[in-house]
Amino acid sequence: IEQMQVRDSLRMYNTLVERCFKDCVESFRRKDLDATEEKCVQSCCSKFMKHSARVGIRFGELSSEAETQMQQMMAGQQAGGGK
Amino acid sequence: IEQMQVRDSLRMYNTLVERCFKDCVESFRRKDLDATEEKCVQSCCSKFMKHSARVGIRFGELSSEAETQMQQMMAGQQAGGGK
Amino acid sequence: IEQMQVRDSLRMYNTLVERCFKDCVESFRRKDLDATEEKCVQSCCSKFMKHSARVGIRFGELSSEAETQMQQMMAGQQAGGGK
Amino acid sequence: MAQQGGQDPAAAIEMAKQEMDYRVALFNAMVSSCYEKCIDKRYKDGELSVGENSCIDRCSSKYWQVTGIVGQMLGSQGGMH
Amino acid sequence: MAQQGGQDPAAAIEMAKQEMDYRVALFNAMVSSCYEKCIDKRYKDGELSVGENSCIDRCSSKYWQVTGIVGQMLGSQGGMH
Amino acid sequence: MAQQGGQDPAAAIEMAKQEMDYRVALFNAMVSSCYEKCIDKRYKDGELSVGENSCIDRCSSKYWQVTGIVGQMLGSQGGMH
Repeated sequence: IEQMQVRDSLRMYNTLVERCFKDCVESFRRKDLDATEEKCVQSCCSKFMKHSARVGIRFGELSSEAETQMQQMMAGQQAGGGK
Repeated sequence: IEQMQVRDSLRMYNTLVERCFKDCVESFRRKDLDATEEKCVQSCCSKFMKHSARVGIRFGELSSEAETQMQQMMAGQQAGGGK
Repeated sequence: IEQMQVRDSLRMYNTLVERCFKDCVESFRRKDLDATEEKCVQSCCSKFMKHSARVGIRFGELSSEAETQMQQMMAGQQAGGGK
Repeated sequence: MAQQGGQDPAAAIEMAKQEMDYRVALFNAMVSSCYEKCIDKRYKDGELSVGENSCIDRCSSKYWQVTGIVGQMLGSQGGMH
Repeated sequence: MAQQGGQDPAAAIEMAKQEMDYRVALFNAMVSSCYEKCIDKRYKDGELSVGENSCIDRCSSKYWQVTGIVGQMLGSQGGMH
Repeated sequence: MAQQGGQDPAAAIEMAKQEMDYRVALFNAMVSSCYEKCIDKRYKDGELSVGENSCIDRCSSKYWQVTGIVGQMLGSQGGMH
């Protein structure tokens, strides 16, 4: 489990780097990021993390709704099966 | 092997969901899919599965052709090597 | 380690095939590659391998720079911690 | 009982691991799909706008519904069990 | 004989597993690449048209040929063995 | 000392393996990101032009800097350790 968390945070890290680099860095006239690019990468990171957290909350809600429905359905089937 | 099949069918499931969501769902004014979106997802799934099956057949043919060629080549090399 | 190298060269192989197919093959009127497509795939492969090698060199340089900096920082912290 | 209630504990652990992997993959796909659909890529600041937030909620809900439809379609073809 | 006919059965199994993984990855890449190239994304219905079907056949064939060229290119550089 | 200097050798090997995997993933992502940004896809020949070569160098450097910024951002949120 711990290892999965490490793996997932590394995965998120890589995803963030790829995405924010792609969206923020367009010019290759210099070898260092300029202030605008740096700021963009920070905003991109921040937005992605907030986005990911919000999807996480919704995902949790949807999962537990689905589980409840599943249990009701199975209970219904068992009752039906006993007829 | 059984586990690989489970893994692959889960992989296909995820691929299908991602692709059909991307191609079919454009509007986020409501929280439920409308009839057009639902129909689109169904057609998308159906097309993807048929596509995947057809590629599978071709892949099998090409693989066995290649294997035959390989065997002929190796047989040829061995004969050549014995000269 | 050896297995990782095999895995990585297979990964690179797949990446190359996907990319060069995508960039070079546009027409499906025939079932065989024409001379232009074949030439394009070869150039694409060659460019990708050279690109990948160059990024590899830079990656090595950047990694060892970072390691040196890290060691200096840790040495600095230890000295600071001993105050 | 047959396949599901298998007696082999190693297989059960493997099953649970795959279930977990699948949920992680589903979540990650939902994150990137909804990011593509909802987020303004100009990155003026690091906050989500009101519009982005409500788009994320609806997108998550619709994405989930798509998993349901796809599951049914695959199930009806014997692709899943 | 050296590397190929190795005596270690675990290594042989691992080798076979990688060969299998590679074929699965190749097939999956072929599926998505040809989907991109051949399929009309308007999804009016769930059937493949005649044009799509013949495109799939040619695409599969061309994709396979590309694997051959790439294999030769990598092989000539000592990248593969 | 706690977590980092763990006594369990299996965990240490696993840690090293993950570190390695991470570096490989980082390198692969850098290769494709810079390929997208720098390489002319018309493939007139198999050589990299002067412009492409210098773009690759700058791109690698900027990509590396982005990993630094992202690392800091994740670290400050307790997302990494």
